[in-house]
Amino acid sequence: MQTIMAFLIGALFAASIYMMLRRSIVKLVIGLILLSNAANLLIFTVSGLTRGLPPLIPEGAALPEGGWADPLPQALVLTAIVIGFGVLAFAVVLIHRAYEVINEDDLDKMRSTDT
Amino acid sequence: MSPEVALPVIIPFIAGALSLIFYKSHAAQRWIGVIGTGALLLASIVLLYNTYTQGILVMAMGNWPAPFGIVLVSDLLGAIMTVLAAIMGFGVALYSLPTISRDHEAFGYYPLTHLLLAGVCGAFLTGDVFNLYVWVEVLLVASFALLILGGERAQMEGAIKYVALNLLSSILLLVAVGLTYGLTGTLNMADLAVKLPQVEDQGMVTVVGMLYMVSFAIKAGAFPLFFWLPASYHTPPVAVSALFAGLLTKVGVYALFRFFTLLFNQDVDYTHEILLWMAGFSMITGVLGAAYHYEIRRILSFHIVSQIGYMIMGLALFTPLAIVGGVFYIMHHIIVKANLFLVAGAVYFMRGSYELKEIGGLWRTRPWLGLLFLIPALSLAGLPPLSGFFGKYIIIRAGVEAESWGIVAVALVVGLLTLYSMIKIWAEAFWKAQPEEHADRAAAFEKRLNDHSLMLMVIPILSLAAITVFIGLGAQPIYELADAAAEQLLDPSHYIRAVLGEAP
Amino acid sequence: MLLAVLSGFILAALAPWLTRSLQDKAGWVLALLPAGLFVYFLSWVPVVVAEGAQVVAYPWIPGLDISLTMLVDGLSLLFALLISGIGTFIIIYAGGYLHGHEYLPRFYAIMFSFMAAMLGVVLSNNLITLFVFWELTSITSYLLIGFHHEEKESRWYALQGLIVTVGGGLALLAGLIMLALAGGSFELHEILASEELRDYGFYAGMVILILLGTFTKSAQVPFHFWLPNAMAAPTPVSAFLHSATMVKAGVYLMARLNPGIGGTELWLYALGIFGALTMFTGSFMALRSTGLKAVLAYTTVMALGTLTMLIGIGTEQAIIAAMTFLLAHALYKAALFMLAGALDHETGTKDITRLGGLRQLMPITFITACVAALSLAGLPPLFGFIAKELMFEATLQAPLISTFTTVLAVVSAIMIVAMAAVFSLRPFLGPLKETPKKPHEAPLSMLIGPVVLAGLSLVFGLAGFLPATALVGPAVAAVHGAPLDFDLYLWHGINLPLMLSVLAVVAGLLLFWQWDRVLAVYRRMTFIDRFGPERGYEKLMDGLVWLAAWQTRLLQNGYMRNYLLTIVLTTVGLTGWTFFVHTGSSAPLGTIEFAVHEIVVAGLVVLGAIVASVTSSRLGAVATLGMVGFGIALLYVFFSAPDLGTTQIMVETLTVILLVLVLFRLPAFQNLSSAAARLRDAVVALSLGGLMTLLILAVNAVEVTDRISDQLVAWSYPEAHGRNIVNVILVDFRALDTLGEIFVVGLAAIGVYAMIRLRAEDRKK
Amino acid sequence: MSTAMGSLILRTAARFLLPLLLLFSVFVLLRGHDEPGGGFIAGLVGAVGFALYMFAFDAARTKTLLVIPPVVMVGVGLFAATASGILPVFVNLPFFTALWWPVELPGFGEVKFSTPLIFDIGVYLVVLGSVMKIVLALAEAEE
Repeated sequence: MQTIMAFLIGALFAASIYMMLRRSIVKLVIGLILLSNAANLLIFTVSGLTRGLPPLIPEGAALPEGGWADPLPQALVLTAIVIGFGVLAFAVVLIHRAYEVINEDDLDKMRSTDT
Repeated sequence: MSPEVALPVIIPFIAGALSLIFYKSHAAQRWIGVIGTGALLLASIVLLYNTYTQGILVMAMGNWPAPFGIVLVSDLLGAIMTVLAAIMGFGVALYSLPTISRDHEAFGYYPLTHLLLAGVCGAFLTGDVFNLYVWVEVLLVASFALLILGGERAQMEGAIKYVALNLLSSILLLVAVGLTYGLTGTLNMADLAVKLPQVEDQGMVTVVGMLYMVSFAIKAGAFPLFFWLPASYHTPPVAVSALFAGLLTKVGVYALFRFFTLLFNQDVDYTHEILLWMAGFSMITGVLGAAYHYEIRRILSFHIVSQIGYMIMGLALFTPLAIVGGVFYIMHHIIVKANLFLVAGAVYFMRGSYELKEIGGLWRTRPWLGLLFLIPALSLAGLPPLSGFFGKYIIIRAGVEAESWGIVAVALVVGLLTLYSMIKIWAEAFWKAQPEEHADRAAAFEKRLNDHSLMLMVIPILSLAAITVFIGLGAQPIYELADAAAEQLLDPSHYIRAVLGEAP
Repeated sequence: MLLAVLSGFILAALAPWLTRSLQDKAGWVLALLPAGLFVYFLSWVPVVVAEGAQVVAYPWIPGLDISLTMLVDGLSLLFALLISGIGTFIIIYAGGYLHGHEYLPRFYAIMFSFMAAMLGVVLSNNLITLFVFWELTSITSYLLIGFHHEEKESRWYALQGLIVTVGGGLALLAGLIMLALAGGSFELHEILASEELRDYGFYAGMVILILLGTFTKSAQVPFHFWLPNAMAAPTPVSAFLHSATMVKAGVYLMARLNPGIGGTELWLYALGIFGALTMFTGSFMALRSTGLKAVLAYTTVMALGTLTMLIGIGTEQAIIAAMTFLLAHALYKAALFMLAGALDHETGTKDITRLGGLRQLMPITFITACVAALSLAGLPPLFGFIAKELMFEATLQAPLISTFTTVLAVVSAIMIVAMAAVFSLRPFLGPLKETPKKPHEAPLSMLIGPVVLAGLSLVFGLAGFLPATALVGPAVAAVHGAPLDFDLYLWHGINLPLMLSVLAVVAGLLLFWQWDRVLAVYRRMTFIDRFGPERGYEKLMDGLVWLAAWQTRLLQNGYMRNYLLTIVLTTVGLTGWTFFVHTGSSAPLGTIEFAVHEIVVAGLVVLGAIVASVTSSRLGAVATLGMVGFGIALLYVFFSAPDLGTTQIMVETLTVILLVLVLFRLPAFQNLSSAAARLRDAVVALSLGGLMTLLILAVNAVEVTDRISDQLVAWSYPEAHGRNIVNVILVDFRALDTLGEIFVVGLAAIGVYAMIRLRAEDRKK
Repeated sequence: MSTAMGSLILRTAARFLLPLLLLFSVFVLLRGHDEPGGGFIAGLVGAVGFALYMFAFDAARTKTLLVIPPVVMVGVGLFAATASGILPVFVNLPFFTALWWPVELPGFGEVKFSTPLIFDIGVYLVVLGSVMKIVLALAEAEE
């Protein structure tokens, strides 16, 4: 499954970059959300996939029974998901606000700060 | 146990949380702003002193020993960077009192700056790659929010590019961290320094190193990845610009220094050659951008790119002297660059514009400000006996010793062009007479300025100028510090031993 | 000694205040410092004459081999005496010339800094310290040249001088560092003692870099143009810069380094040829100038060329000539400049053709001008005559290039004789001409300097043994590397140099007689202005501005997609190339195994991603995005991460709610890009996606045996008292991450709040 | 939501659901150390409850119900989380060292009171406060 996941993640990255390259700011943000998901999935995948062994210790035991899925990447991904949520909530409201101020959702029309 | 290692992170966190709790009281926020950053400054100086006298300090968070928990590590480079961040924080906090409008205060200016500082200090002190990602995000989100304070059109446009490109960089960092864990099963930097060379597939180690390089180079604003910087740095309130200019890109530079001395030193001929090209092009493109523009803050923004080139050049040459030069240059640059933005702000509050074509006459009316501009400006251009000269001298000497003539030539020519654009500001804003058609606005701004707020603006400018002069004239202690820092960087065994104990 | 150098800086800090409180007397009182310094340096003369060079060491930055060590020998003393001596008169003179000017206080501050920097240049024993002072003279002279800074020309010419001298200075820095590496030390007295400098592997490069620095500073062809333009400065500045300081710094350095790196063919050709050309250019241009100061500026160029040429020739005779010429030039040039300023100040014009008949109104000025101009022309019994005779003698004996140098020297001398006559006679003889101001004699403060200096030209001419033993002799010893025995006399007997002198004087006077006609010829020679090196400088600056504009618009073009494309391609390029080269692009595919429910969810995720990226419906985009998110949550749950799954679902829900709240106020998607652009984007996007897939496969192939998480699992219950290991990691093992994470969330909330509330505020307004 | 009927149903549901969801969120928070859950998930559950209430009624009413302004909640949460990390320093242990105080509560059995718990409560408050802040700000902007 890891091999398949590798291609899945590649597809997610490609889709997100493609969306970010569009001129609409909305697509830009959707692309960012996808990108963040893709990266999370990548961390999760590269440290190995394990089926049906959540890292929980049953009552009375000192270790999970019968092995465990690596809990550390899970914790990292959880942190990354939450961070991603905060950042993307900001980004979503930013494009909303930017649209109100500029009255334009075409990124090509937002060049005044550069040139 | 060395609790002082964590204080530069904890203090701004507490200050930030407190200013949120008292978000209704502007007075309280201002006091917390000054006291919090002041305490941070004290704590970081203590940290630097202890690091200098006692060697690398390590603090295992939660008492979980490395490499299992997160450690905060203060080596000299980290401690130096922390002190610089604290100096900037304190100076900008003072400068903010008269220049940040009530509106901005109401929308979280002070908590945001505290948390920005926390993120920056955390990034400098952490000894864990994922934790570094977290700190980078903290400072990034704080900078997002600071960037849009005011909500003007230009800020929105700048912010979109800033947010999108920086997020891309963070994602690349996250991917690199994930791959690192997949390759080695560890996240602790010292542990990585031990385990990365043991990875069977050394090619993959270099590949992951390149991902880190790209990600940090985006953050550092190096060529060809700097676009977000000139697009946005000139848009927020000037105190914010100053803080950004001084600190944010330096996190990227710091990370490059950390990663490409401690972790990715296996294939120096390859990785550092790439860094060298990056450095050269950053210098040139940045300085040309500055030569093109006629708006003070845009000029200064492009100069950041160019100056980043010098720092990376120090790293890329990878000789002991070059690393010393890089560290020295970082120290000098943070102070000088932020100060130039502060001066630009003062100019704005006297003339009502950042456009060079609309302002003038300051040398006639305010010669002391002229002097306070010349000090950082000439220092940036690398003229002696100011701090910038010694930074540049060390780097160029390292380049000559390494017989890297190409980069030496670039560094020298770029120095001249830097001078050219600094002098452009000088000749237009200070020497030229105030253009008639904008005289009314200038007069209106002059009238609004009172002595009290002027003084609060000048104190940080003056202090930073004094530091610039001191780094120049008293370069010996600064050099010794940079030398000791470089020695630690070039011999990672110190770092590894300090974090992992005697037998790694 | 250190205090002597630095006292100028200290006084500079006090000068504005002193000037204001001393009022009219400021010039006289402030001049006490350079006068005192002059006496102090004079007291060193017997020491140096008796005991040779002295090194006075002060530490500064030992770690970088930078010290404040001073080298006191004949050469540095000669310069220090000129700087402080002439400086004394300049300070007094400025008090009169700029009397009551609102910028006089800051003028004095900059002037003293400049003087101190100049002393630093000539006295430093350490290369880097020398360079520090060198650059300080550039920047302070910039501020002095741009004194009338509200005029555009002033600013432009000040910048020109700065760019040229600092540009050369940077080359010099590299050259000096190489010199130090070649000599194994940064201290001049050690470097010059080294025998290996000329065998250094990069000797030619080093010499060229150093000469770039000295040629720009000392206005050698083709960098000479900045110097006449620097006449935008007020006269006291010009007088000081041209006679004893700034432009002489380059000459000083060449003289200083001559015993170490001189004497090679490269040195001879570079200095000899460029020096001679500069000498000729200076006198040629002087002859066509009608401004009092312009004439003097070009004769300065001539003098600098002469000095450079002599140092290049490098024979004993040439070095004696160089040092003598240096002294003579400083004396008459300072006097002439101050007189020109006096004329300008009292009549209101600098144009020689508009002046005439002033001999009775300004008699002291007239007589002093004649004496100084005689020295300039090189006529007996003035000191300038001795210098010129020696110069001819040196050019005649020059190795390899003697014909070239001699011819140019004689031609130059002819033109200089003519100009000396023009300068000293034209304004004073003939009928009185109408001038903007009513002329009268200048005040004492403006005359004392010229009178004393012109007097010295006469005294030294008559009593050559005075300068020979005290000033020129020790300097020659320093430049030559060993003492030489010689004397300075007016009368050398009838020899070739004398004949050449006579020729020059006669021809020069003829030229003077026909000057108006010469000027008319010159006026037609406009090509000089059109093709001179100054045009080159302007073209270079224009080119720079053009290049800057071009590259900045190209790179920072404001198009987000270009930025993204560049970054993505850089990432793919650097990482992909490294992958290709360093791993032989081996990424084993691994075994393909899956469960049906997994592959179904994975398929839906991919489908969702593809639909989201091509759909033109907003709702469709959000819905498919939700599908991707929930699918990923399921994948987390399938692979043993219940906490992750729950969190992902929660977050996805909130994200979708946010998007729905926000999106529907935005316009519908439009298809803005062309098909070609979409294809390009798709290729770029796929390249990154492909790279990520490769990286994952490659990492998956790596077996990691020991992970830090194993220890965390083992500690989780016994040590950290928690059975949900993920949560234990979050709140205990890696609590710092979580702390950062909640700060991010809090920060995002503040940011969102600020954005929305500011909008609300806007609406209220 | 557009019809009065829909609104009525939603209001009734929200009135019942809010306390349930809040209780559930506290439950998820407290059990998080041992079972799936924890401060973050709990905070989100609580936020969803309040968000529902806000859709049913209005922002102003939800604000009064929250009692503490969300920004302050965020501040307190951040402060609590940070403080829980600082506490151990006073007993000479590194930052974030877990301290445990088992307390015997009548009826509940032993409850493990600890700094990680305080930390998790901080997380809970921050998440709840932040999400509420965002949602309320957006809603207020609508009105």
